[in-house]
Amino acid sequence: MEEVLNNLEISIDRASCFKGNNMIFENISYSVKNSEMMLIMGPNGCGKTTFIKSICGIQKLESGSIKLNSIDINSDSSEHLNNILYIGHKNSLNNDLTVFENLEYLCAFDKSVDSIPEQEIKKSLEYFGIAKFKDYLVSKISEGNKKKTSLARLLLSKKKIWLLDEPLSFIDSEGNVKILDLFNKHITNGGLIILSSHIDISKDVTNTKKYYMGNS
Amino acid sequence: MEEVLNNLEISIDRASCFKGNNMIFENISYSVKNSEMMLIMGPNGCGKTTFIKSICGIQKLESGSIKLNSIDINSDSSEHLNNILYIGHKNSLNNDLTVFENLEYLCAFDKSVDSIPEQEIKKSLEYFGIAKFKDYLVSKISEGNKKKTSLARLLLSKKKIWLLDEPLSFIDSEGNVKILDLFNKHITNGGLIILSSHIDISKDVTNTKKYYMGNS
Amino acid sequence: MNISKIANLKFFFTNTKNLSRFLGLFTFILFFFGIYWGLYVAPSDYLQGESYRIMYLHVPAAWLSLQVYMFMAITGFVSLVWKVKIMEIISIQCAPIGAYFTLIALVTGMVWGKPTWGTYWVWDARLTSELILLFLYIGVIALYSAFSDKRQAVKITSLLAIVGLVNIPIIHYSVEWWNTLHQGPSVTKFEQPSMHISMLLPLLYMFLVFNVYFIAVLIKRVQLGIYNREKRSKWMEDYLSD
Amino acid sequence: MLRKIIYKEFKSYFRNLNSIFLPLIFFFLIISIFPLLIGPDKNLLNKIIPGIVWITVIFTTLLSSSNFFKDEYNNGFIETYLTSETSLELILFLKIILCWIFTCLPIIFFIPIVSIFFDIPLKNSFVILFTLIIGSPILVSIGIFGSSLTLGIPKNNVLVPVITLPFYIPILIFSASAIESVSSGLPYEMQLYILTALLCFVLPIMPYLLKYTLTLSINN
Amino acid sequence: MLRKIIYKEFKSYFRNLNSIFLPLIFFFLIISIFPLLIGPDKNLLNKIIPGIVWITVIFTTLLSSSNFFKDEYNNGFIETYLTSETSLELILFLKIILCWIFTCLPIIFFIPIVSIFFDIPLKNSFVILFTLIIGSPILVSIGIFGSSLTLGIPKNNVLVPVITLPFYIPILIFSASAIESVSSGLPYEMQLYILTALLCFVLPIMPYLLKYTLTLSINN
Ligand code: HEM
Ligand SMILES: Nc1ncnc2c1ncn2[C@@H]1O[C@H](COP(=O)(O)OP(=O)(O)OP(=O)(O)O)[C@@H](O)[C@H]1O
Ligand SMILES: Nc1ncnc2c1ncn2[C@@H]1O[C@H](COP(=O)(O)OP(=O)(O)OP(=O)(O)O)[C@@H](O)[C@H]1O
Ligand SMILES: [Mg+2]
Ligand SMILES: [Mg+2]
Repeated sequence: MEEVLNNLEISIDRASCFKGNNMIFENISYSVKNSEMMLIMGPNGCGKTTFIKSICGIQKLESGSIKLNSIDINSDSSEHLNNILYIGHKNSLNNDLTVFENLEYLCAFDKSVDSIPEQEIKKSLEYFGIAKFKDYLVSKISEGNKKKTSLARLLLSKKKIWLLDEPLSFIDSEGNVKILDLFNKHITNGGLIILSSHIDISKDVTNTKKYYMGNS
Repeated sequence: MEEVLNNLEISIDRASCFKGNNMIFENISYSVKNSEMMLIMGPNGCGKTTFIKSICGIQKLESGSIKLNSIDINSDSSEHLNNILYIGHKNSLNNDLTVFENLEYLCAFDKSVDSIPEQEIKKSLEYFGIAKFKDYLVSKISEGNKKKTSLARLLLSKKKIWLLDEPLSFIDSEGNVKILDLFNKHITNGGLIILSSHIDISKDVTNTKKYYMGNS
Repeated sequence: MNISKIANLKFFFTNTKNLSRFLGLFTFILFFFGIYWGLYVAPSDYLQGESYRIMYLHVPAAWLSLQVYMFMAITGFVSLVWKVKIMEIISIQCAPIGAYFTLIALVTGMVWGKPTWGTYWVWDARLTSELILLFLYIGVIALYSAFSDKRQAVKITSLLAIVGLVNIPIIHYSVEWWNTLHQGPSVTKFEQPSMHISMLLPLLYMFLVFNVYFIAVLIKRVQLGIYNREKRSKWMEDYLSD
Repeated sequence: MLRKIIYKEFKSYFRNLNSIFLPLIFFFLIISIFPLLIGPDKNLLNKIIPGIVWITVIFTTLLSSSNFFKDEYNNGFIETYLTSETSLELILFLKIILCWIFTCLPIIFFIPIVSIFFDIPLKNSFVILFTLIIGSPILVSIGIFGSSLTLGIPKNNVLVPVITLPFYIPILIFSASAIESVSSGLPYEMQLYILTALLCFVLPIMPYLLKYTLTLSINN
Repeated sequence: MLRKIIYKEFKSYFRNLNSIFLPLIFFFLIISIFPLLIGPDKNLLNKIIPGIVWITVIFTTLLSSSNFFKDEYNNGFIETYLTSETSLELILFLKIILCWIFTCLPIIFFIPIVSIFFDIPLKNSFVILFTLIIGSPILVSIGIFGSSLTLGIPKNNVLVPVITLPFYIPILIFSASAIESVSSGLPYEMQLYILTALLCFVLPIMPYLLKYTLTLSINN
């Protein structure tokens, strides 16, 4: 089993990113540790999504570096992928599988999940109040419930670093509260969250560092 | 040119809707007039989207009726389609066209738009602060800017009835203000808005009637 | 009794149980009588000898393959236009039965072809178009099972079936339009059928038997279809618990 | 308004500059694959070349129609079409025609060249051309119809051909019979008339049928 | 973990219960179209039937691979794969194999029956079978590679075949030559060896190649 780290620090050092011929962001330096949440805010198109993707390692930087515990996330020796859970704008849900099967499938890619997560999947769905849609095909549930399904992974995975891109979109107010609760719990348990949002939730979650990205 | 109505009333009479074998909503009776906004709220999966679609006429009802000025919207004589502008969860944007071309294309389907909307498209993009993305392919702009692009139709169309499904999702706070402004203006000009949202904007828009859909 | 009652799923399900059982038994008896008539009583053909007797399977099966298709399309049409639930189920349940009849017609035709044409298969228009009919049936079944929402599925497949009707005249008239190996119409002609009455009668009888068989199987399948659709409904649970 | 729509469709086809050449290149690739597969026997090839041309057209239409509405379904365009006051039938008719222009027409244009290449007599090549001009729009409409039926279904790449090919067959039968007739010196006009009749029947009906299926699949 | 992935892939294929039969039916449809197009001349048909079998396999692979990653690209799954600690190469290898199982294997199974139908001698039909078993996984991998290259491109239905078909040609040449050799009584082992060598070269490399192209297209 790969090592799951307990002390975490993500440090971003003068990171810049290009896409096409556009500078998306430039010279970002920042660092986040366990028990902290980094809330990225900023106008549309300022590069939040791109930034989060580069912390995942799926978006290559033009210059600068992103390190997890002083090891560059793109280096081979990085434990990076063993520790991050990324949930983006898109839900990563397969329309021709049911809600349950989708989560089961997604868990198969996540080594931190116990081997037989049946009960836990049910529990996580119950947490969000969508247990009754368990056997619905994803194409048959509502937009908000799709989002909730993909967020149910937060309850299943034991990974410490959450990278979330606007997790609150389409979610109803009740769901909002539950998700913020989850964030608080994760932070208290020593987790690390980096997320983007257009709603300022810095007051609802402990230990939030707000990072404002301007339009480049 | 088809008639664009000035006095509008949408009355929903004991509308019920089934999908698959599920009752989505039941016995909804409600009516909205010019200069009113109907704000539909409710938990995820309660049927807001389905309800809005049935007001568009693209979702068939099981029983009950929806009338525009006492004419059933599904009857042939209905002026319904000449008066509604529907913008759903999905953006109706073509990934292989630019922002500008997309709007031009969408305008081609909207007879209320002037024949040469080039200037107006630019203006509407400027209104949302996305004029610089005018010649970007839609696949290259950010999620929020896609939403803004699709909402730019509100400025272009002269239709009186707006049917909007969570128009505020992915939009930054500045964009939020602008959209609410638009709503206010439309209401003052005698328009009619029906929209769903998870954020309670009833205080920000004049003449709002809130309709809460429970979980069925 | 009014139509809406008969068209009611519950009514159909609860009232046809014995009927289908009876029909099943009935076809069995009829079939054996027909086999006896066709294989022993009917005279042998002066040209083909005994091999022609497979006609008593081939021709009715071939006719039914066409007839069932038309039935499927028509019931599909009714279900689309008048939204009669029972028709949806009847329509889709026709597909597998029709496919079997088509298969029987193909296989018996091939078996018959060997002694008469010297080959199992030739690519002539009727044979090919009958094969296409099989593919049409399979297409309908495939499309139906690809949908997870079965009510949606029936609507869509009915449409496919209706459009597929255009193939039926092509199959039927293919022998006239193209001069092919296959037998021209010898029964279904307007003037005197070109077949002796002693051969014709058992053929018509077998046609009747196949029809009864079709109805029996259809009723059975429709019951199953109703069960699958309504197994979670209250009346079904009540009915089954009795 | 219609002009705008046509213009936009053209633009989105031509965005990938070469999309008009693609069917053509595909066509030539297929044609050059056949000699590889069945050997370079010239006699044999000449005999089956009309069949190969037809097969290629069939595959091109299948490839380009099997996901015809998928993008528009996924990005919500179908709903926009359905809520637009513009007659959807007209839009769909245009879409069929445009799809035909971009997939079959380039191939049809090149039939003369292919004929020279394979020593097909002028008269025969005319008949091949005619059957294609009349038959291929029918194929395209049927393909698009098939794709509209399978809108809600994931992984439908092979399903669409399976449900549409049976409908292709009558057209193939008549076309092949026309080509067969002309090369054996028999009259072939009858078959062309029948094909034309089919075209005149299918093309006007198809938009209504498509509208209906689209409505159904949005309403699922 | 791998078991789970395989299980899920199977489930999503079998959701539409019949998807395994579809390539087969497609195969039969194509086979029955050819006699219509090139005439029912039995001699002619028998000569070209191996070619037809191969063409059908080519089209099936093209049809099922041309949009291979599209859904996963659109719903963000590729990003999930890339951020998963599971080796992506392994997943991609599995995906290739599964795609092959669901598109080519059913056809291969039915070659014996087709052989009976068309009176193909036993030995020839064995060689056809072998070339297919060895060649088709290569075709599938190439097709999938082509689809990964065109991920960001809309309307790529015909583009993928155009860029992949040239790569198919070597495989076709060797297979055709093996079949040709066996039917004229010449040794055919050499060609099979070459095909096998190609397979052993392509299959292990492909996952790495695919991973690279996927990373590129996410990073566009
Ligand atoms: C695989 C081979 C065959 C197939 C697919 C086939 C198919 C059909 C079909 C579809 C029909 C119904 C036509 C209609 O009602 O419009 C039919 C009828 C018939 N077939 Fe065949 N057939 C085959 C072989 C044969 C052979 C070998 C014979 C005998 C020489 C034969 C004799 C007949 C006769 C006598 C009829 C009744 C014609 C009439 O009066 O309508 N068939 N067959
Ligand atoms: N391939 C590309 N070529 C050029 N520019 C691109 C490309 N892809 C994205 N961009 C630009 O990158 C910028 C950042 O996009 P990103 O999705 O990161 O924004 P965001 O902050 O997440 O916005 P939102 O709040 O709307 O989600 C956008 O302005 C977009 O136009
Ligand atoms: N084809 C279907 N079969 C059965 N149920 C369906 C089908 N399509 C949708 N539903 C159900 O209809 C309900 C209403 O969906 P709808 O999208 O209208 O919800 P919503 O109120 O818009 O939710 P959200 O706030 O998440 O957007 C959902 O619970 C969904 O599961
Ligand atoms: Mg974003
Ligand atoms: Mg909704």
